[in-house]
Amino acid sequence: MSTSTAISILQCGKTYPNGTRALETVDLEVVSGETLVLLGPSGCGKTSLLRMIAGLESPDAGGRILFGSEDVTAQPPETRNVGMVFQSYALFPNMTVAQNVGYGLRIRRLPEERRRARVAEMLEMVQLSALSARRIDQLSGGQRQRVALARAIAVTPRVLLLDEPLTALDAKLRESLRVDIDTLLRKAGITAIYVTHDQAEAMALGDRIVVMDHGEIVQIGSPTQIYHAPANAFVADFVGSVNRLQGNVQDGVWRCGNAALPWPADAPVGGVVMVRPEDLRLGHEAAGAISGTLTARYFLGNRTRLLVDIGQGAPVLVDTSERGEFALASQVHLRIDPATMIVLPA
Amino acid sequence: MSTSTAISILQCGKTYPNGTRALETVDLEVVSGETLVLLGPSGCGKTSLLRMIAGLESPDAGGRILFGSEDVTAQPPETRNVGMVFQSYALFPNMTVAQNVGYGLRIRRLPEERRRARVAEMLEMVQLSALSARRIDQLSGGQRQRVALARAIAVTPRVLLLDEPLTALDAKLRESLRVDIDTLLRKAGITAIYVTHDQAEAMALGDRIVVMDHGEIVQIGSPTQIYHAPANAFVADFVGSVNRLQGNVQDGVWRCGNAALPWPADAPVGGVVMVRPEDLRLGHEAAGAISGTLTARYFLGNRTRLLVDIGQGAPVLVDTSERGEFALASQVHLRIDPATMIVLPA
Amino acid sequence: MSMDGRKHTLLLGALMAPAAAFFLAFWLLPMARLVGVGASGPQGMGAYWSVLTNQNYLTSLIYTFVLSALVTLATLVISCIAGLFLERNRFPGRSLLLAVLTFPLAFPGVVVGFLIILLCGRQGLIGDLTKWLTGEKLVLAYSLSGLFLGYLYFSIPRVILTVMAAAEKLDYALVEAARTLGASPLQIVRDVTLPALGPALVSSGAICFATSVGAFGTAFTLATNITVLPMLIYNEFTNYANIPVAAALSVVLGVVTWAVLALARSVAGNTVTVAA
Amino acid sequence: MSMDGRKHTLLLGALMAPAAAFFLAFWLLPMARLVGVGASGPQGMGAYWSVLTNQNYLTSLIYTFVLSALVTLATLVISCIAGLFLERNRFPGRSLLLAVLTFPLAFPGVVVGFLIILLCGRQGLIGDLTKWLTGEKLVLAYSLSGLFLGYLYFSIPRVILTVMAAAEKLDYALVEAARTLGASPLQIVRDVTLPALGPALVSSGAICFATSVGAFGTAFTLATNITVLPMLIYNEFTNYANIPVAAALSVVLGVVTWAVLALARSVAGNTVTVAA
Repeated sequence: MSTSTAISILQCGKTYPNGTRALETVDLEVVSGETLVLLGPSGCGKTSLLRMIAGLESPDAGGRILFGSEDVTAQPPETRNVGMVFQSYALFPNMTVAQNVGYGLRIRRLPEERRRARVAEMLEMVQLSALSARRIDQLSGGQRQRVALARAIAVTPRVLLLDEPLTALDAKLRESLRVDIDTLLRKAGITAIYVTHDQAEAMALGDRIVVMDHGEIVQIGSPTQIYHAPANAFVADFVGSVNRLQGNVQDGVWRCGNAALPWPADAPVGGVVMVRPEDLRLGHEAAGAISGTLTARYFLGNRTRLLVDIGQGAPVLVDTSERGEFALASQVHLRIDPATMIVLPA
Repeated sequence: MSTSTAISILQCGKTYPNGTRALETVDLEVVSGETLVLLGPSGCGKTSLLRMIAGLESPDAGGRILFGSEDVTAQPPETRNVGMVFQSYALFPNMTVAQNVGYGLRIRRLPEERRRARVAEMLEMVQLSALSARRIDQLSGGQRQRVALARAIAVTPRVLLLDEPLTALDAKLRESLRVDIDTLLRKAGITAIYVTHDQAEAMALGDRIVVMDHGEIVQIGSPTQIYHAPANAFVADFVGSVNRLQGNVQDGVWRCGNAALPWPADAPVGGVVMVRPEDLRLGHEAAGAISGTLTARYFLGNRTRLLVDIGQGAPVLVDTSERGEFALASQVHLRIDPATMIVLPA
Repeated sequence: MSMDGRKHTLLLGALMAPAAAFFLAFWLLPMARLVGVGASGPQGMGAYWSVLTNQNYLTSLIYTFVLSALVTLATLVISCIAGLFLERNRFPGRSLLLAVLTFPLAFPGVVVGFLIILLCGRQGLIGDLTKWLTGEKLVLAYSLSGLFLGYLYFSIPRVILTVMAAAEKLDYALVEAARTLGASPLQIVRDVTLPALGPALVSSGAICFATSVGAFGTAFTLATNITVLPMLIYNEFTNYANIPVAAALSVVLGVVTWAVLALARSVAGNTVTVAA
Repeated sequence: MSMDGRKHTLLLGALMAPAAAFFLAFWLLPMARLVGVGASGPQGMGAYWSVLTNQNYLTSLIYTFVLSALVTLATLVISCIAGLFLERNRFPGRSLLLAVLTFPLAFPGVVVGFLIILLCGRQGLIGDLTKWLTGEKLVLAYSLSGLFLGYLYFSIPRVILTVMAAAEKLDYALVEAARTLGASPLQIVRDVTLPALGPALVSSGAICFATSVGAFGTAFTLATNITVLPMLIYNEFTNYANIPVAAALSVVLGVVTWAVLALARSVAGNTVTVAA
């Protein structure tokens, strides 16, 4: 349907007039047709990077942005032909749903009839055909979000840019729209760059995830790479919960409590061992396990989160899907599958 | 510390002047010292019920509200001695943090010195001692939430009422404040009624949960009862995801695909079988399992959600913590532990 | 509001009711009497009729309303450009410029008239300048142009501030969205900025019109050769003691102004008369 | 705003710069000249001095400012009670009552003076009423009381509307929070309502003061035995051609009014002069 474009970001940094460094100098290649997620806490530079691609901000001198082989660095947003979805939706309150969706086509002086057809097609795509004559303030949050998406896609942009499009919605709606957006992007085959601070959103949507922190790119990888093999402690913490376990390495064996696991050959000397809460299994005997006392439990429906004190300061978090009583103050024995151990440089 | 009070709601309903029925006539007993959560979608009557207990709304004629053995139905909120935490926090913008927390004590003409001590104690409890002289607009959302909590508890209320206190905060903060509130309520031993539409919050915080829908109480029970033994399909759907499976019952055996499970003796005739996504296990062979085709997968970090088409219309949701490739269009075999089967009247 | 709260304030209202009724009577009585007086002359209701048929009165009515409409239009155009520019840009001296622009707000109409005489009266600055340039002295102060300038002088600051307040509330993401969709700066002004400023422009325009129609001090000080409506009312009342006509003229003025304000309020919402 | 956006509007600014400079010159020149004229009489700077020492001038200054301050105070109290009541309660006839209360907004000062004469002048309603009741005719119109009533007449509607707009924005949860903490209705007014209305009251009070100080039409129509400042300026200028003193008085009036508006703005934020 739409012609998707690869994007190259070359040596782009961003310093504001007051001296704030929003983005260190970075390089990034976006593959044609993929959904790339920029993930990080607020202030990490992800939005600056997105706005640079839109042309709403310009990179510091020396930075270049290519759409395919065309250098667009000097082009204003008006001529870049990007579609952008804003966190606040930024729908025009003085126009109807159909007028919003057709605005980019009107600016492009598309003949009335073709415009009408394209708007109808877009509204059908986001399942809002029935609401085309509505005013924006008559729509729910989720409907506004879909109108914003339709408006951005209607002009067949070279790249679709999404700036935290789901942040303003509540949890249940966010989850269902996440699936809708994913389906839509895959059907359209459009290159999309998606900014979010929500790791669940990033993992559900991204072909690749770019984790950012303090204006720098920390790791680029598939969702499973990011989650199971984080590049550093920041990434491990940011994408899900993680336990730091203190142990001793001797003769290629890592020991913590009664547990003894083979130390990976490629692990850094003095490396820190981390295990995710769902990778700790409850066992029945102390032999070969890390033992501790259950200090708190939270039933979360599909799992129960246990807090276990193993005498290492912060309690160890354990997620289990077992149904049990989990009596407080009882002894608990934790086993680790060696394959789930994450070892990071100290 | 505080004297906790039992609360009885007797035959209370609420009809607005325009005829809207916000709450059907209900009875409810709140045990002294427990945390009771009112859970339901917006418009289910949970907030009306809470505001009635606060005295901000009065029940229809015939309804009575008792605090312990004292009938407070006719008392205005000023004299009920309840603590209330509002969704918008409702902090006084013209007062500092300390003045907000001490407001109820000033109204009660507590001597300056005792007031100061109590405010200091409250601020320490919510870990905001350092910010006591701050203006409200200098606080983050999470800090405001804690000030609102301290202000409500400062007057040693007979019951603490919380109206969606975490809804305005983002996901990560919500999770950590949930734990803080839980700790606080347990330490204070105070009777608390907590209104929310978020099932995760309800399960993490509630000693008991009251599920409401369309102005009626649908089920009252512990978090595990609500989740594992929902009273009806609405509750099953509202607290977590659930699959409806179509099968046949013959000779006390329920069959669906190649799976055959014993039909519970107490199950209603023509009952609907439901299974939660995390209770479907992936198997390797078709014998004894429900087979289908994998149509989509979403990696969510601690689990992967699979959509499996078993030829029954809507795809079956499966949550697995296994790490695997999960190739799309591959054959998948699902097994059900009979203990996890939920059978509800059709 | 809760039922208890409503009960409470209604009680308060009941206690205040006698005071309120008394107050309201004195509020309404003079206005009712004004309408009555207009019909009490030798011609009866004829005073109202004469206001619309007598050449002098009609001319004054038309001059006043047309002049006020033109002032409103000019004020809106100038203030919109200046207000948008001032809101969008931060530069050294901006606060000073703003203070200077809004200084006329502190002057009553009499002083504004005085200022106009200093600017373009017989000994005015423009007179001196034009005499030096062309040999002819240009004297605008006592004509329609002088009044026009005077009205601009006190209208522009208010409207600039209103435009700035409205522009500050404009969601800048709307402008960015329009840009990414390909809109040019002029298209953005047409499709985003002006619609967003609409209510503020309608309401401040209505107030500008009402103020201009009612301006007395400026016109009186300038002693212009055009008799605007408030001057006419004053003259009929004080100099000719023609009270029925003065009342009829007042009623016409009041009705027209009220209609403009009400119309603006129905278009732009409740803020209109607040800012009046 | 993005860099590109800023670049764009700055360019627009540069193109407009000559027009803006020209405009600004004509904006500033008369005001500068006004200050100059005040010091140009036979006494030089003495005109300013005489304004503060001459018994007549000083009396007028004090009367004007004290009267305006009293009007402001009375307006705030009445409007606050009425505005809060009207915002909190919905009852049949409420819209009509609101329309009636705000009707004086459509009248210029001259007509308000006229209304006051109809109410409490020699042939006024109050005169008739008091004569019937006590045998003595009470005539307030031409005294300080008449002016006071006239100023109230046009101040109250504006402030009521401002109070209502502010009260509408008050988060009602604040009132409910105070109630659950045990606060009585009066304590809620003191601790929640008044602080929330504060900025609106300060700003509309300042505007009320400025309008009262500058009111000319009402005072002139009433031809009161007290000469308020704008009348004094008019008389000095037109009748005695005492131009330096008229200028000096204008400057004093402008500076005081400007200071009050600026003070209110610094307390209540930028809305003050917008609503002026």
